[in-house]
Amino acid sequence: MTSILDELKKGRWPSFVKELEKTGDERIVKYYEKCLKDKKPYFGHGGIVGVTGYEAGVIGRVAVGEAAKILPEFHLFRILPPAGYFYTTDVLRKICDWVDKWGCKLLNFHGATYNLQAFGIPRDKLDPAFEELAKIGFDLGGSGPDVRTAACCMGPALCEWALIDTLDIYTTLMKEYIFDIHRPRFPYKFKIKISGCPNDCTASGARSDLAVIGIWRDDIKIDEDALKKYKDEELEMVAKRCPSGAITYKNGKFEINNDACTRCMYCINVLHDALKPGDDRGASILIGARARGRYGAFLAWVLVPFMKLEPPYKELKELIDKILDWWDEHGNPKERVGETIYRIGFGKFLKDIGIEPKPQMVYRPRSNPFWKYF
Amino acid sequence: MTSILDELKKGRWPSFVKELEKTGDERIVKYYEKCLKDKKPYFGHGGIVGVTGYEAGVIGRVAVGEAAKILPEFHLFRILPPAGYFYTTDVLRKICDWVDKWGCKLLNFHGATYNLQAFGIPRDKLDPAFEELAKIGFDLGGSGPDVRTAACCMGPALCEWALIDTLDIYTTLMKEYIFDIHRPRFPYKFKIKISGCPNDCTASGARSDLAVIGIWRDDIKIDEDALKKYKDEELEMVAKRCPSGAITYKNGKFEINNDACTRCMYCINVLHDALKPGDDRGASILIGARARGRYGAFLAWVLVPFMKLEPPYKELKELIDKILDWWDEHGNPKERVGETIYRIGFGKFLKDIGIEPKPQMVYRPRSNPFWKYF
Amino acid sequence: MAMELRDIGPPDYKKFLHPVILKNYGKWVKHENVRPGVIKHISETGDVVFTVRAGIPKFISSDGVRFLCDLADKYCDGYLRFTMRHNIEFIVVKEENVEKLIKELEDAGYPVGGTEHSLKAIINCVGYVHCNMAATDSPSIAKALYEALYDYFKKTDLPERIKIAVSGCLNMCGATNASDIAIIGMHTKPPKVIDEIVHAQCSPIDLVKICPTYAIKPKKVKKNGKMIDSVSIDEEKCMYCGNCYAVCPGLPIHDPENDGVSIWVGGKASMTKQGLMESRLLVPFIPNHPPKWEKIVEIVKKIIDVYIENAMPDERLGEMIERIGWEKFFELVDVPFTYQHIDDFVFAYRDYRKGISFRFTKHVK
Amino acid sequence: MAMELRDIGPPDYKKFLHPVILKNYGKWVKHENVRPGVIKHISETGDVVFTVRAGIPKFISSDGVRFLCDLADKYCDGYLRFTMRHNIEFIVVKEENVEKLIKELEDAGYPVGGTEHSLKAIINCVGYVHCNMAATDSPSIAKALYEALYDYFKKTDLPERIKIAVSGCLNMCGATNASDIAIIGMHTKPPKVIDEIVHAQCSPIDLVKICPTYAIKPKKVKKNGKMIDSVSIDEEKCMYCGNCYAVCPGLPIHDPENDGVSIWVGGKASMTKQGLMESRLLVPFIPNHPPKWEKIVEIVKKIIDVYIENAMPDERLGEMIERIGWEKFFELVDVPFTYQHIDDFVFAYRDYRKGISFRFTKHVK
Ligand code: SRM
Ligand code: SRM
Ligand code: SRM
Ligand code: SRM
Ligand code: SF4
Ligand code: SF4
Ligand code: SF4
Ligand code: SF4
Ligand code: SF4
Ligand code: SF4
Ligand code: SF4
Ligand code: SF4
Repeated sequence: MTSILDELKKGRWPSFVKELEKTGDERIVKYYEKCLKDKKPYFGHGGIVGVTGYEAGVIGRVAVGEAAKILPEFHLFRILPPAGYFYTTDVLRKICDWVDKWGCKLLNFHGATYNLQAFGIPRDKLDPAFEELAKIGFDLGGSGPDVRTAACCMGPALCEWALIDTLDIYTTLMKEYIFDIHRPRFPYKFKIKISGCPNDCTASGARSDLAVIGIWRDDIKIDEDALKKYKDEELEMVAKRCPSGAITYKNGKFEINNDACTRCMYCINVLHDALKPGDDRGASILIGARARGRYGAFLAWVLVPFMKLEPPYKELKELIDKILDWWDEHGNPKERVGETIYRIGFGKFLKDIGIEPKPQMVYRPRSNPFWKYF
Repeated sequence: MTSILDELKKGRWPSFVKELEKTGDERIVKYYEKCLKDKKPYFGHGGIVGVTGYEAGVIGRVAVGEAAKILPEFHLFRILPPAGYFYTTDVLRKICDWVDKWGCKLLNFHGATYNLQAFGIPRDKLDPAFEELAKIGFDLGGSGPDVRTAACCMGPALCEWALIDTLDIYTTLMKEYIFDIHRPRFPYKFKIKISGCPNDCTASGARSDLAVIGIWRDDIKIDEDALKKYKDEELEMVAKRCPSGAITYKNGKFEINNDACTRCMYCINVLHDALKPGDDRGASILIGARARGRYGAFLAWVLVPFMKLEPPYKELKELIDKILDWWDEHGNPKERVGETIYRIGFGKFLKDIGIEPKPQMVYRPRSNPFWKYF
Repeated sequence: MAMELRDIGPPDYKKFLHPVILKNYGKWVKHENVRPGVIKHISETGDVVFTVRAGIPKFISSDGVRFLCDLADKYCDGYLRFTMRHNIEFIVVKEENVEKLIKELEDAGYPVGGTEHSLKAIINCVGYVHCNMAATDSPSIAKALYEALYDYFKKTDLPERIKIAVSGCLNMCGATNASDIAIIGMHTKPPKVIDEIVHAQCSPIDLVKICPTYAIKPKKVKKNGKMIDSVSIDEEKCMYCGNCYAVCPGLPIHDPENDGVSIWVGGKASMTKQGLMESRLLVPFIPNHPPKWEKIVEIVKKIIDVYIENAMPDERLGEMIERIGWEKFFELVDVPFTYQHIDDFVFAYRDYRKGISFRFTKHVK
Repeated sequence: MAMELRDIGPPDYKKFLHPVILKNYGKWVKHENVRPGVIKHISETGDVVFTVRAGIPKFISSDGVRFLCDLADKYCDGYLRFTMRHNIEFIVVKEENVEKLIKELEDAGYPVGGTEHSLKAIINCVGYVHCNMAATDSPSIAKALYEALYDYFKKTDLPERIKIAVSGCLNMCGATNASDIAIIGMHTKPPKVIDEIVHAQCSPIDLVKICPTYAIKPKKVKKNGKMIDSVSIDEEKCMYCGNCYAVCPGLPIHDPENDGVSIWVGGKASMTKQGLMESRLLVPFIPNHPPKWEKIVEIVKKIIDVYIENAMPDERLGEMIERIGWEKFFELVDVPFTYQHIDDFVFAYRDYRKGISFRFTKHVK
């Protein structure tokens, strides 16, 4: 190997280049080396590659130009992962055996949308490879303009803050929309992310078309004894920095005005032995994030301030159905749902899908006098 | 008089309807009454009315439809007021005599752009009326797509906070741009407002294309003895609510971190016997406000963070010249300068007029990756 | 006519400054709020000037002005000024004149007040009295509000100042876009197109350019047997701004049934504390109801009651609302939250509530 | 092929949960940070689970996975998971296994850490390894940064956590738009138009629709004697986003000389404290310089130094910058402020500094 790759094999952090080499497949290593040297990728559009019956889940790649010979094809499977990304070694070993047989022995746990990615499955083996994958119990995830593989945090499986059952919701929704995951028919991608609490460990507010975030509605529970164990300065700092000004700490008394609290989790995170979220639990549903959009980056905003979430999550599914239908009808190509809403008007969207406007949906009411009386 | 106007003559606040009546001119009273009854104004476009040699300063009005007979014409003069809106009774009486002779004995001190308004000068008397006005020492103000009558606060004439000589700057600029005040040639109106300090008593930040606001650059001056006279709670409150977090008040010690201070005047206003602005004085120049624009309301934003302002205000005039030239070249009809800048790009505008970009001009740098390398 | 009298510019302000002001120009070091409406300005030289502030009507007859001049001659050596909110300010140098002047003013019906934490003068545009655009009549609305809120002008015990502005239409002449409380006239129907007038007096191309929502398209239409140029208005797109009517009488927008007012809150124009704040929509529409404007008065009073009850010392209305949250404020003033409150114009995205930082109110069931 | 194996959806997660987790599902009441990389989860039943977090490479060979499985079999009863930042987490029920597992992991070169106030795993997209869009190579940049910042992953004494993400292009796969520090690949020249390929493989009308800046227009062009459909690109308007290349190979945008990276700071995706924050531009352009990426490493280290020196406890980078002001931050990291920093896109107005609430820095002379 030459020096440019040698550099990337050195050091203390585990090297992905060593892993590429460990696959024993020289092609990808050589291809990657050439890209680094020439400072550009050589992949062209993979053309239409896929599994019979599906129109999504496989990302096709063929190298073109000078690199065409090095790596003529390099397709990958996006595999729908289990909720919470828990695995047994048993099933992982099956996946390893499977990728050894059909692919180039290379995996990624997980892609940024949380699909399990398996690399190097040749075009003529896509169908049998998929069939064997299904037998291990796995299906493909989304790609293209479809409902995408959702994401959820570890939630109730391991986290004391979980206010909704993120794993169950994820699994239910993925089953509900599995047809739409595999058959792109929307204006663009549609991503759902489910976080158990406002810490939002799925970063749903920053990068999902629909964010489901566990929240509580009643008062924060205070364990006065546990509170006493925190230092004065710590309590003072938390009171000072509570963003809603809900906390007062005076003469040794720590008080929360729950009416003013905006459930940011900050005090709970810091004083975690003493404070707990309330018991009246559900979720806020946010809409419209997109990392980089037609109008700049969009962060997700409030659509439903509070929704109770119990199986079978009927209300949530109905909401998603309404959103998808509306967007399907009004969206332009390559327009994410938040952008369609912005373009057409949030109020109009609410009216169309039958949701009452609420002041919780906006920071503040409009400042310009240009509106329609619809 | 009928009941609808009677209602407006009652009460404790001085009645403008009584003043209309006091003019002895029945026409306007009747016209106004009709409008109130019918719930709409009857004025049509006044057509082109004006004073020979000027294309601005007179607002023409003719009533149309059912009201045409009541008030066939009702033009007004916008008169350029003296800086700071100071008058002697002597000159005011001259103006009264003048409006009695040429108009309908009705005045307004002042319009929302701070012109002195004189009503009811008939079309055929515009020229002689103007001539006599000029002899009293007054000129017309702006209207239409021109440099408008500027505004300035009482500043050094009466106010301890004045950091720049608002009255002198106003007078100098009005003289400098007097030609452009009377001859509309720009895409739209251009309003300048000059406030002596960040209290911004001309509301320049909310409604002027160019805002000149006195600021200081060095430290806030503290009179420790005077400070002692303020109550503990007051000092605590100010420290807590200083928007930049620059003030600490601990163990009886009140301290300002002038590096962090954003010169909002709040502490100075409240503790006015103890705190004073620093001595290194000048102005911030802001650009682009418009009460109601093509894109919604615009508030003014930072163009020049700091400029020394001494007579003859050469730097300020050069800046205004450059802005007007650029806007004249790039602006669309009915587009205020802030909107032209927004449409074409603030960075591009800065480059064109030769101002270096500074982080002070924006709250924060961009969040989207779509830019030009110009 | 003598062209040398053209372009003379504003008069020299120095001529109009009281000698004590001229002497102490730029030397003021302190002010004291002597009583509502009266500020004592103290110079480093020890000199003192009192300003006595009184409310005057938007339209004033020359005789009205002469009366005020008489007072200024008597108590102010003939010097006075007008403020940025269109109050009159008498320049009093002799302290003993202050109370005498106030007495005469009050006796003549000119209220003295409007300083410190009071209701400031209500700014209003000309409205029906001189404007062709007015969707409502600002002067009479201001008068109705003054009557209801008179006492607040004369006292200084509000949490902070309250500034009210009234604009007859959304051109917002005055500082309605940054007022604690703003009343703005609104049309709610598109203009009608009178083809003959459009054809005769207006330029279709200019009209297309002027419409902010691209609602206007040029059209050809047959009138009296021949084709003429006119425009059509897309009713779906028109937002009733009146821009087109302002330049073309062939597009009348006035409509007594459907014109009315909107109420806005929370604006602030000064740079203090969190800085500039825009007025935000509270009530999208109330039909015109002159001359008493009961509904407007009722809502404004309610706003002020809520303000007095909930604001901290030194807190403007908008600052208070930002602290407690707009959702709480809507609950407190008990005004319905509707589709119109949600911005859908160019910068709408800015106001969407990103994240979950809201409070629960009765709006959330 | 058996169609019943279509659309089966994700596997049942319950099968993959450790029995102790299943039993205590939803019953966790407390967590303790035992040491960097190890969290003790305590249930109301008294049961306890330790998660041991380790860094793994973005691409991992099946043998690499098998090795990790061996460890999980030995210490975790065969249970493990992956986190939202793509770390591996071992599920350890027996406390005595924690240290043994850590030792084996570290010996094999897998760093244990990334919990609490540490450098979290660096998220990076596939870059040159699998993507056709990459303007830079994210995996090697991430590797270079890991080497330079390794110790921060293993310690927990930062003011708060630091999250770094690297995207090969402005599609921003990953959460670069809300990361403390983000590196994003950038093109700086418009795509070239290869008319024949556009004609043969692409739809001009779709291209027109896809361009966010309306830079693409359809055109007819003569090739080999006949007129064919293609497109033209307005170089003034194109912002090098690559959208068009993504759907049309006839518009190649890659350019080794002019492709490079930009650096962004201050984003945050959680709802805590002031809530969501977008990443903001710090360095508009650095040419690509693999494999050591010295310049990126240098600037990122500087950012972290400034952060450590200036942040209050529990303060994320973006929160710190908002507190001290962006102008101060630019001064502290000593990066030039240029035209590119000033937004000129649709919501540009939002970021203009309304009013005068700035601090003086060396930028103001
Ligand atoms: C006389 C006048 C200037 C002039 O040249 O005419 C003036 C005079 C003073 N202003 Fe003002 N302001 C005047 C219009 C304004 C305006 C413009 C407006 O109202 O349209 C503003 C900005 C608009 C706004 O407030 O939204 C304004 C914002 C201030 C502020 C900041 C208030 C705040 O919200 O923090 C102060 C500081 C303070 O009072 O604490 C201030 C302070 C003052 C002081 C105390 C300055 C001083 O030391 O003398 C003066 C007496 C204020 C009072 O009324 O008690 N002045 N002041 C204007 C009186 C108008 C009136 O008749 O009521
Ligand atoms: C008289 C006055 C209101 C008053 O009662 O005091 C006024 C009256 C009119 N304004 Fe105004 N504006 C007046 C101050 C303002 C202000 C306040 C200011 O200057 O600080 C504003 C808001 C600030 C701003 O410029 O953004 C203002 C924003 C407008 C607009 C909206 C401008 C825009 O950029 O969108 C228009 C519409 C237009 O220009 O077509 C407008 C248009 C008009 C017209 C000319 C309506 C028309 O198109 O025919 C009104 C003539 C009324 C009349 O018959 O006399 N007026 N206008 C004020 C001027 C008197 C004076 O010169 O002293
Ligand atoms: C394991 C994981 C969830 C999962 O299902 O995989 C997780 C787990 C925990 N998160 Fe998280 N977070 C995880 C990704 C995230 C993300 C997403 C991301 O990083 O891309 C976020 C939002 C992004 C961001 O921070 O900008 C996130 C924002 C938080 C926060 C809020 C941080 C803040 O800025 O205020 C907390 C609260 C805290 O730690 O004080 C939190 C708290 C926690 C706690 C303490 C919850 C608990 O009681 O156990 C967990 C241990 C955190 C730790 O690392 O010390 N977690 N957490 C993810 C670990 C990723 C990793 O390998 O590093
Ligand atoms: C593999 C992955 C990056 C990674 O290394 O992990 C990825 C890879 C690609 N993304 Fe992505 N995106 C991946 C997660 C994301 C995320 C993160 C997320 O989902 O949370 C985002 C930002 C969030 C969002 O959706 O806004 C993301 C925003 C994009 C975009 C911009 C979308 C937009 O609305 O503007 C594009 C461009 C497009 O769709 O045309 C894009 C397009 C692509 C394409 C398909 C490029 C293309 O047009 O050919 C990349 C294929 C690379 C390849 O050859 O495999 N990718 N992409 C991630 C998917 C793996 C998985 O399924 O688990
Ligand atoms: S989002 Fe909340 S519930 Fe989910 S892992 Fe993070 S802290 Fe736990
Ligand atoms: S959760 Fe956040 S907003 Fe609520 S009291 Fe705690 S710190 Fe304040
Ligand atoms: S702006 Fe400042 S200087 Fe001018 S009157 Fe107001 S407080 Fe005084
Ligand atoms: S002027 Fe404003 S920002 Fe500066 S110290 Fe005083 S209160 Fe704070
Ligand atoms: S706000 Fe409207 S009604 Fe009032 S003066 Fe201005 S244009 Fe006329
Ligand atoms: S009223 Fe305004 S929005 Fe409607 S057509 Fe006229 S200019 Fe356009
Ligand atoms: S960020 Fe760009 S380079 Fe990286 S995977 Fe996404 S599309 Fe490809
Ligand atoms: S690179 Fe982007 S901006 Fe440039 S032409 Fe292509 S789609 Fe348009």
